[in-house]
Amino acid sequence: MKRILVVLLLIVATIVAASMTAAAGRKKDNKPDGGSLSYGEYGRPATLDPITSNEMISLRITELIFNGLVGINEKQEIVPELAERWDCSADGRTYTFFLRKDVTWHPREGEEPKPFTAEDVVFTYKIMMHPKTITPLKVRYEFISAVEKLDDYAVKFTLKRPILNALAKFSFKVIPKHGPRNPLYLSRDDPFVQNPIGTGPYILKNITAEREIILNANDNYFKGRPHIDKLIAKPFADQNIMTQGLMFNAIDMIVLVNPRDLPEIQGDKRFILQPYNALSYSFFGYNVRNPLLADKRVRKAFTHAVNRQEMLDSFFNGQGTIISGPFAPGSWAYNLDVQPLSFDPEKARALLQEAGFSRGVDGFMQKDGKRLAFSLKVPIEKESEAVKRVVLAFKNYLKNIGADINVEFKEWQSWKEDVFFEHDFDIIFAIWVFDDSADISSLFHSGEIGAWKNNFGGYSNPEVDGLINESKLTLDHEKRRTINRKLHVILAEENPYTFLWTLTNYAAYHKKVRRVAIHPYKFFSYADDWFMEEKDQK
Amino acid sequence: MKKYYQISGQISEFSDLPFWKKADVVDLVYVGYGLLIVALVVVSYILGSVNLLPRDPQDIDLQLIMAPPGTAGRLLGTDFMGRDILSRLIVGIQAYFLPGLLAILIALCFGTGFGVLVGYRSEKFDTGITYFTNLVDSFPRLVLILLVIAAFKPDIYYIMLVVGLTNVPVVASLVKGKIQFLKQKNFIEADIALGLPTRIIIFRHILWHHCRSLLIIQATLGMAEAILIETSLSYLGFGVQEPTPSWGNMVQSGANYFMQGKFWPSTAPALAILFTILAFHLLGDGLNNILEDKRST
Amino acid sequence: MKFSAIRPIALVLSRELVITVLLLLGVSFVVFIILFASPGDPFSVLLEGQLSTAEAKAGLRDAMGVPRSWYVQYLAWLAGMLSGNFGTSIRMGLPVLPEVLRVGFSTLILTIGSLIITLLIAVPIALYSALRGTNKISWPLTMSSYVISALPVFWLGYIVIYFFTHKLGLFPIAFGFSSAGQKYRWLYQLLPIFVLGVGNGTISEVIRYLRQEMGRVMAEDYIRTARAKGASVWKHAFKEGLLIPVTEIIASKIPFILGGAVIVEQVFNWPGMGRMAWQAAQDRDYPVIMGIAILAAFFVRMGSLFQRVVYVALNPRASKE
Amino acid sequence: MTTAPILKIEDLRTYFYSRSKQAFIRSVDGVSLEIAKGETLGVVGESGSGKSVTALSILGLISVGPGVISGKIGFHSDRIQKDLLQDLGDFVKLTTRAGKVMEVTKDVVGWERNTERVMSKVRGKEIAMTFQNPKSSLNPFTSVGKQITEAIRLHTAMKIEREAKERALTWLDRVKIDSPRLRFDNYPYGLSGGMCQRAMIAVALASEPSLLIADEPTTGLDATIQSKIVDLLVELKSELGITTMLISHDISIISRLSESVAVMYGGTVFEYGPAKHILSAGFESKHPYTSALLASIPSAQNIREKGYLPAIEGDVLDTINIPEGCRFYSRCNQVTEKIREKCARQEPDLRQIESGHKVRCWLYFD
Repeated sequence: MKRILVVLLLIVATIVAASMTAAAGRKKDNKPDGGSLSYGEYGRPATLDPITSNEMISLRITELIFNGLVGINEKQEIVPELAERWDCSADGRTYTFFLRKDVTWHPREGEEPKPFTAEDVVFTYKIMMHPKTITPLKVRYEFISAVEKLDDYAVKFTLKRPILNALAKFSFKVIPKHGPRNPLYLSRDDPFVQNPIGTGPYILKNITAEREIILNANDNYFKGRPHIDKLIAKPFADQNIMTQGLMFNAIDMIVLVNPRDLPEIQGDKRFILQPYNALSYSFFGYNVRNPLLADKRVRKAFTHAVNRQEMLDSFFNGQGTIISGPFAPGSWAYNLDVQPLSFDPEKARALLQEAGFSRGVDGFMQKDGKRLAFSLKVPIEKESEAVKRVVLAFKNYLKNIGADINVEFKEWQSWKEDVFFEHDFDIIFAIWVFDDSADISSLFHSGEIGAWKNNFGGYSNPEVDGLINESKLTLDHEKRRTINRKLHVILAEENPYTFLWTLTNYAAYHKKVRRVAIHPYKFFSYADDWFMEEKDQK
Repeated sequence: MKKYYQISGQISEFSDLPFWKKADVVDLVYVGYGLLIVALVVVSYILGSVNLLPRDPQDIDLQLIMAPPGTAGRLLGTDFMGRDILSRLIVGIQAYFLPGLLAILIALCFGTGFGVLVGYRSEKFDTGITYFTNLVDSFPRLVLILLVIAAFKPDIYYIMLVVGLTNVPVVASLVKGKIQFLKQKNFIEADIALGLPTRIIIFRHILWHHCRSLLIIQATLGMAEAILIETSLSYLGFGVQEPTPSWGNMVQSGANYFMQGKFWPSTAPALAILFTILAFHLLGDGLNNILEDKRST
Repeated sequence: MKFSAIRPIALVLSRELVITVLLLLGVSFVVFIILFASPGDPFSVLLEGQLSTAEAKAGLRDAMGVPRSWYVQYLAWLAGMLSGNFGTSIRMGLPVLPEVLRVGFSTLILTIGSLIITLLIAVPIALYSALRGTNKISWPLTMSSYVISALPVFWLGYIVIYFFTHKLGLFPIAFGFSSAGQKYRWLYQLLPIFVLGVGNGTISEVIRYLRQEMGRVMAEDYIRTARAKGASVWKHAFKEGLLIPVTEIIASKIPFILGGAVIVEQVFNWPGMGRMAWQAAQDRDYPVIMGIAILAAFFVRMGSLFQRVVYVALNPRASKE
Repeated sequence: MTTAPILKIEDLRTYFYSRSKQAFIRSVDGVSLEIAKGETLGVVGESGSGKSVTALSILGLISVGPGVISGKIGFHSDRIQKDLLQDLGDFVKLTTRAGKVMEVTKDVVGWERNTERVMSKVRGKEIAMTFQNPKSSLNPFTSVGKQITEAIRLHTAMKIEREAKERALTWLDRVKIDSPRLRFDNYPYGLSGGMCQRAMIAVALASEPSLLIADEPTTGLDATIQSKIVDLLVELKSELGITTMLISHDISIISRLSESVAVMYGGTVFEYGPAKHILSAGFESKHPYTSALLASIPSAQNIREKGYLPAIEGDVLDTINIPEGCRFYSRCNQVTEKIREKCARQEPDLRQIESGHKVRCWLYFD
């Protein structure tokens, strides 16, 4: 399922400044090394470097090859990575990172491994912000005003203005100065993007003619050599076939199992299904430019009309949670006091009548001659069963309350033009993906209305605007939290979207792979701790 | 063992048997089968349009998703939305009916047109048309269609437009070949010598007498190809779009469950496709043999 | 072969090559027009995941040195291509030519392979029923070949895979090429070829055509002469009755089969042109699409070139026409 | 000069079947002929009288059913003596009504196989044949020379390419094709009709057969070429003394070449005998049809006597409806009251009216 990816602030609850350095070499956990793990991906990554890449598959690979200054552990805490410690000025405008001295870059064949230094950090930042570099990251780092190298192993970042949890943002992946051919900016025709070197646990060996990406363990990884010798990413063009691949030992792991295949894999003792939070939510977004949809009662009626639990159960084996607001549940910003609107067709009809609609001759609601009919635009994809199911069910639910939905499938690009540029649609079904969301300013702030902006529905509400601005300014975590809870309440009532659910993603892997921990969307963050018993390594 | 017999001693000059008597049984069977299927198609088309169906093909039932055949009165079971496959199968033909005809029409009209121009008045039009046909020929069908769909919208009519166009060269070259053959045998010269008006020569003699069977075959093939192409596109997600049922997107959505051993949702439409295409092929063969008086020894 | 035979062939070759060049130009132009007419552009793909404002795109264009007006863009591309530079993929950043050649090669294997399969199935049936007419051997054969060629190709693929995995427990047949180091690798590579060869929906046509041609030739006077002088009918009918029609089929079916390859490559995970084209068409990655279109067209032209040459080589009259 | 006949056809029937009329086309309906060694038999008759079909039947080249259904074709060369239609009976069942074949059941495939077996030693090697419209009868895809060489290598002792080629060249030379070495590599499309005819004759003779069947060797060629071809045939005849069955509708050619003549009409032989008897205008006793035929030849004598060219009235007999009586009855202008009954009712058979001269007509016997 294609996702609209909005990369937003990464905010975490607690910060652990304690540095825990492990010497390079073997890990101390006396787990066996060896074995190789091949995992299936649906599709091919475009680029393999952390800067130009902008889709999930590359993201996962870069996670294996590169490191950031800081990292996030399984408990969502910030932990040292390339930087062993740091300090932050009192006014919160300068951050100084003291780098590890035992980190080396992956060697290019025939070369000696080069040491990782402050140079590289500065270089990475510069190249990332260069106007000619095309990267989704740029917007995230505009808050930084300057970076300077203090000495070989210390860098100082100066911020334009103090912002909350800036530290988390320094988890961006660092690339070597001697990496890209062009030292000024990084474009996709630079060989580096297809053949990158980093500091991470795995070294990109090669990409085969079949476009399998082969990664070898990095023997002098500074956190200790990863246990599994070899990772192979196999691209698939057909998800059914990919699942067969798992079932018949062509691959050992699928990073994202198609809900339809869950039962089959569940039934098989050889495999483990591991859930992980998708950090995304699905929704129906309304175009309030349409006078009929401008009426919040209509939107609310629609939300009442859809039986989200039924859909969740019958399409996704109930693997997910229904949401009531724009935040990922489980994130600190999510307001658990707000209950999702109930499934209640009666109430829905009542709301419509209240809004002045009455049943017309054709059985559909109408108000002074205007039928309650909308176009629901959906992008076409090859593997789109889930999408089809949801929109078809939606159409069905709304038929019951007398709204006529005309489902219109459009090719991906023209869909994007219609939605984000022409704004020529009434309703869309889409999914927002966050790295971990809380900032919804770009989604509902009236300032974000316009061509190629995220508030495609044109929703504007002074109260919401006010709250968003307020939360932007504040530095106090608690205050922001309360603001967000307020926002949640309002939006749940206003229904600019019909919030559906966030799904639980499942990774499926052969049970020979042990101690698998998965990061929500970077996935491989902890892959260096995975291992296989000798007997399974074959 | 072949049997030849003559009933009466005297045979009158004009006692010509109607074609169904003189045609070979096999051909009659072919044509019969073909017509039967075509009739079925037409019937289901009518049934669909006056919607006289076992069930509403759009009627979703989330409690009956992927129900096996026979469950709760669903003769062929239900699909991934719990919709009745039989009804969708019946309505599904509509997806091809007119679009397919469009494709055929385009192919035949332009094809014969160009063919006649090149074959009959070659010196003038040859290069131009040959270039065009070669150009069209040079595209792999599916890739071209993908491009067009991406450019405009995934509408069956666009697809069939392309299919029709891509078949123009085939028909053209066939007609051209036929005409050149006739020229070799000096038929056309004879006609001209007889002072027949050109339109008679072209339409009656060339097209009707010598090209009809070939055109019929092309027409039937065109329909068959239309169905197969749409099916392939459905697999890529670009075929006829939900909720409109087409055999193609039914096979596709059903095939998702094929590997899990749930065959029916894809098998039913696949068989429908199979029998229909077979019908068109055989219809073509049979008619060809009968019209051309092949086999008759 | 005698000089007298070589000269006409040389003539045809040169002529066809000129035509090919013209056609490739035409193809590239048409493709480009279609691409230009289509909404969205490659840059919005690059800008996925960020606010891809119109300005940002414009900036991108300039950054990547892509001219604004379409014809300048086309001419630039053309100039590049003529100097052997097909540009670099906008999405992957890889140079197009090697990429396209790589996938082109694997697709070529698939295409030629399946053509051979098709012929292996069709030719004997056609010849047999051409000589013996419809009888209890030729009829079932013809029917069954009609039946399989009427199946949707991807569904056929699924059946084959299902059969080989669940029933025979041979996996991963679904990997075409990427079954490196697997047991039965050749089998994994043979299957997609087989499936495409059977399921490309052309067998029935091939049979019909060959049968008609053979039948026609068998009725020719010179075949009667051959029989009268006790020479082998085959020897005399071979050229016109089999060789020429077969080459014609090869030439005319390549576009079809290339099309079918798009599907089979997806099902069998075959790293070929079809898949790349499909992806590129969605990304509007025009250098790639152009490259593929050109290459595909080139294959097609080579097919017909081959046919022409064979025809001329066999048929002295042709060179005079 | 009458020795054992090299070819003896007895009561040959070759039928075709019209699906649309559901009736038999009795193209050859009881033909009996003999060809003596060394002589040339001229078979004459209007088109559709079954001349060519007879020839094709001899070589077993009838491929559409039912084809040959009864008869004997005894072939006696120095090398082979056999019935070319041996065990035809095993493959064919005939049902007759009033002496008319009304139903044929034939194992076509089996018979074809049988023929191939029987004829394998005969075709080309023993009996060679040239066809009408030579242009299309030569393989357009191989050079003339090759086609001759092939025949030589198939049927003569010369198996080596080079020798055979030399021989082929001499043959080309013999059939009066100028500059053989150049022509050798020519393809039929490059040659004129006459050339092709010569080439084909070369192909036929190259295999040194004991019987040559020349089917309408001159039709479709313009007059001058015709005479040239005839000259060639005459010359070859004197050189090789090869037995020939010459089929033509052109009496002048027949009269120039043949010792004996068979006049065919409506699928049967009407008159058979020495050429000098039958074809000399002065000679009295002969079949009305023959005389009519002769009368219709544009010759000075005819014009002088009659002052006009009498044509034969009526149409050529359609071989679907064979009348009970004499096939020529409807067109005959010599029917006398005495025999009219017979002519209408009963078909006469081919009777000897004097040594070596047979006629099928009631006029000459009662």
